[in-house]
Amino acid sequence: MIKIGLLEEALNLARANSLWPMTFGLACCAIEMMAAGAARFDLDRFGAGVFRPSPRQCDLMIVAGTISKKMAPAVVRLWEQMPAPKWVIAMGNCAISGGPFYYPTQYAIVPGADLIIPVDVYVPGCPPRPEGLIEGILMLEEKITKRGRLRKFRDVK
Amino acid sequence: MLEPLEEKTYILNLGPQHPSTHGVLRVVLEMEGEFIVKADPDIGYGHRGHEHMAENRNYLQFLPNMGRVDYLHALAFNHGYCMAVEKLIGLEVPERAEFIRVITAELNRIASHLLWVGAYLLDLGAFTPFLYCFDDRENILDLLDRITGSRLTYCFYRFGGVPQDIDQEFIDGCRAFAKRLRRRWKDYDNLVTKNIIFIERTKGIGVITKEQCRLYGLTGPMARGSGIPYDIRKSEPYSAYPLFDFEIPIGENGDIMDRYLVRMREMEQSLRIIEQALDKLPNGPIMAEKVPKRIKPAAGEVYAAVETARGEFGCYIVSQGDVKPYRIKLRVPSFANLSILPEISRDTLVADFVAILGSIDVVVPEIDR
Amino acid sequence: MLSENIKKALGPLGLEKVAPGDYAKTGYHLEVAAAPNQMPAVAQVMRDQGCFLESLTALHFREHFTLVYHFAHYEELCRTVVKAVLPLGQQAPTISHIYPGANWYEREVYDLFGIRFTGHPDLRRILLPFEADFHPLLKQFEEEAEKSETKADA
Amino acid sequence: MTIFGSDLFRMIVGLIGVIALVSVNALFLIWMERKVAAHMQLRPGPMEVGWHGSIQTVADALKLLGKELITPAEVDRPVYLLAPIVIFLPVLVSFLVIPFAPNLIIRDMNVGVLLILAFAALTVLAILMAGWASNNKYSAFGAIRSVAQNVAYEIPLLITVMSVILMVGSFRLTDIVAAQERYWFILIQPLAFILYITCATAETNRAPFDLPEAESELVAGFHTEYSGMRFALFFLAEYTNMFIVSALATIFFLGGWRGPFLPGWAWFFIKVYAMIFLIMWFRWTFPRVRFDQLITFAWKILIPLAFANLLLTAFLMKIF
Repeated sequence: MIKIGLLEEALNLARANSLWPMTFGLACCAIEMMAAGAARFDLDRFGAGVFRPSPRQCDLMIVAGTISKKMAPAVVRLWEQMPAPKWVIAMGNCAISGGPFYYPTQYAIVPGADLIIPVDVYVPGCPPRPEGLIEGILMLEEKITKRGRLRKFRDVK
Repeated sequence: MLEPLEEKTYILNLGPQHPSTHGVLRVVLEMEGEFIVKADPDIGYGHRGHEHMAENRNYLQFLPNMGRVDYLHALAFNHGYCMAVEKLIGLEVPERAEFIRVITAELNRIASHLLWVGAYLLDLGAFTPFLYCFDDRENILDLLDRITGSRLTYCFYRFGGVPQDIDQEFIDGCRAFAKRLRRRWKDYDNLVTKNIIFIERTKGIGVITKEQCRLYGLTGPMARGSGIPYDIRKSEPYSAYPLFDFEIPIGENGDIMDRYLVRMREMEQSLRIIEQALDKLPNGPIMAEKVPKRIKPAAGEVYAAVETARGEFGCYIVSQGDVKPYRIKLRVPSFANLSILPEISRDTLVADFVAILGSIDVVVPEIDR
Repeated sequence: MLSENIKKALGPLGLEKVAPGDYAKTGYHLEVAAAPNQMPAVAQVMRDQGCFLESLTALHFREHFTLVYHFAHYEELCRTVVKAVLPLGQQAPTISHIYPGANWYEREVYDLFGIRFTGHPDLRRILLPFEADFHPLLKQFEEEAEKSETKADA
Repeated sequence: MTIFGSDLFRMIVGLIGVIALVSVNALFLIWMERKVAAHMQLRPGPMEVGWHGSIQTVADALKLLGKELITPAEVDRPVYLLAPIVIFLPVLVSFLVIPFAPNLIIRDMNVGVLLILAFAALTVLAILMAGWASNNKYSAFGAIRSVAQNVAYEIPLLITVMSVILMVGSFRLTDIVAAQERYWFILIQPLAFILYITCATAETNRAPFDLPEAESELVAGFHTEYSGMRFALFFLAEYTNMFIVSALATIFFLGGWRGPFLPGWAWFFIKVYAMIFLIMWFRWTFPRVRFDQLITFAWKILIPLAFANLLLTAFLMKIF
């Protein structure tokens, strides 16, 4: 039993350090997602820079932008095409709650990615800065491994 | 297994999630072998109902939306909307504010073009220029971040001026950036413009004639690449643009290469405008004196156009004398620019199709609004 | 002058109104009012004059729609607005055979307002999902929604 | 003869060694690729997992091991499952005849060159199987392109190699290295070297010739539908293929294990990795060519040039 636990832990450690996101941008936040992968912020440092175009080879779906009602079935389908274990980051206010576009007579958008797929980490902002996305990914690592790199920053008083 | 093909053609579905559709565009391709018989773009995957929103908010509340219609050249959209509302309520903008608008909008234009160059090379399979462009772009974002407070979806202009003045550090930063970008041209030339594969992929592909431009209402680099010197900054001068000396680069053949070159040269012209504006920057207020607290224009309508990185953005506002606009129509450039896609992608290969689609420089949420 | 030429060319069509606009205030050089079924002829004139279709949209009023066509020119600064009043429930003739670019604009107007264009080659929804059963920019739609909104608030 | 000296023992030890080498090499190459790419692109690349991200690929491999294996509905099951294995076999076989050092060779065959080239052609079969069986149009595209591309590029590759073999007079790889005692063949066959590198890049489906998996056109090409370890096998095969073509380039043109001071195997690996670096450099610099340009380039430029080179070599051999 202990050995299986160890194996699980090693696997989780590997998973947390190799989160391959999908090339999947919906709107404004996608640009910041690209910026996070580009030279200055470089998601690749954390092993999360391998953007795979095919959902079959991804671990992480970054819902970057507003999900319109027309797009929602495609988002669900893409999520279903990803192999388990898989995670979702809702990036930006639109993916969290509809953001600035949600109001009572809004007809076109899905107010929140969590209405259609399970979301692990929410990164607020309109759009979040790349640093925010990186923190979101580190949070996700923390969630996967139950220990994290972020703690040392958070404990600083 | 694939079913045996009884018909000669078959359907290939490109998108809505596909690496080269820049977001959420979907194109249904009818193919014969690797050749495209018919391309049918299916837009609307980024439809957020901006125009419907406009009817439910007052003029000021709708302002932040403009940064989200076209997030790559957000400041031009800010500019167009502010201009339209200012015309509607008859507001004069102080000169210094106009200068600041021009400087920031041109910086934003360079950022947009840089992103296009990077993303376009990514479409063609070259990854490295993408990161080079982003590296340069970050410098602009730093500058704009300083005065606007955000990196991407700016909401910086107000009716009657700008809320924040620029300081010496920003001016120095702009000059340093201009110097840096000019040095980088050589890198781009060597890496991209003179690259034989790039030339082979872009010369003579996706040719648009002048007549086609007119029939489809193309604007911006798409029209200029075909040799039409149509640039709102010159042909319908607005803001402080008449005060500056700059050229409109145009192409000859209307192919992808020309559109690329037009955009590259436009960046140089934008640098020129920025430098002139910094030299001539007048002193004075940055906000009009009498800006009404509650904007309630008389019944009427107005159409104001600005030149964005993708072409003409026209803001058409109809007012019925209410605090809310009766109707706002956003004439977005990419909508018309994309509508020519079925025409020019007929009988091309998939690879060319990707190249043509990329050269249009679409921003899908802008098309869908 | 282009606007003079357009005026002259539009003369024989017997339009309701052809008048110079107040550019400083509205951004128009020429304001034209026409009946919807005169639109193909007007568009043909504009095309012959070398103008391009800048935008096409509609306004929804209580009794009628107004189709608004903006034309501009690449070389000369001359924006022409053509307005066509369309009673509710009627169809307008398409101009997409004259300006292919109008194809998508008309689809958009159909999508958002439910105005049908006769002779349009491919009148489908463009922005909303194909299965949508409403036209979002109709003002009635909004009133109903406001009612439901007040209900939701209460 | 003791059991330790027997051929069978040598084969078994060799195979184990090869499998170990293949996996370690692929892990290293993927890390190297990411680092090379990153440094060319003004960024650090993997940094946080191990020293400078050195165990990043181990984490990736472990993760891929733990991933769900999706078999989509309506695939051609047997072919779909077989393809990742088929792509891996020829790669292993090729290692048998590569001389890493004077005595470090598993099986010194007199048809070594032919064996490698023959088995390298099997790769395309696996890609075809994968693309066809996936029941996905993008995959089928990738597969069809791959076949056309490999047929087109195999020919100039073989002809180029022939001109070297003509000079040596043997298909044995060790003989070819031995023949370069005084000078490397790159000096007298520069055209052949350039042709070989071009064809080899195309053979291994690397950018600018990576059309079977052209990301911006075909999503992920022939392996669009493969997940987890099956996808990892394709990846592994790609990088091992790169190693093999680079090793062949080293043997044919760069004098194999020959070099001063260092032991033979060290020189061999240095040269191979230098070649691999060159191929990586291509990938991160060039845009992708179009498919018809690729084929035109092979049939109209590369093949005539390769033939001319071969004829010239034969002519000069006849004279001197």
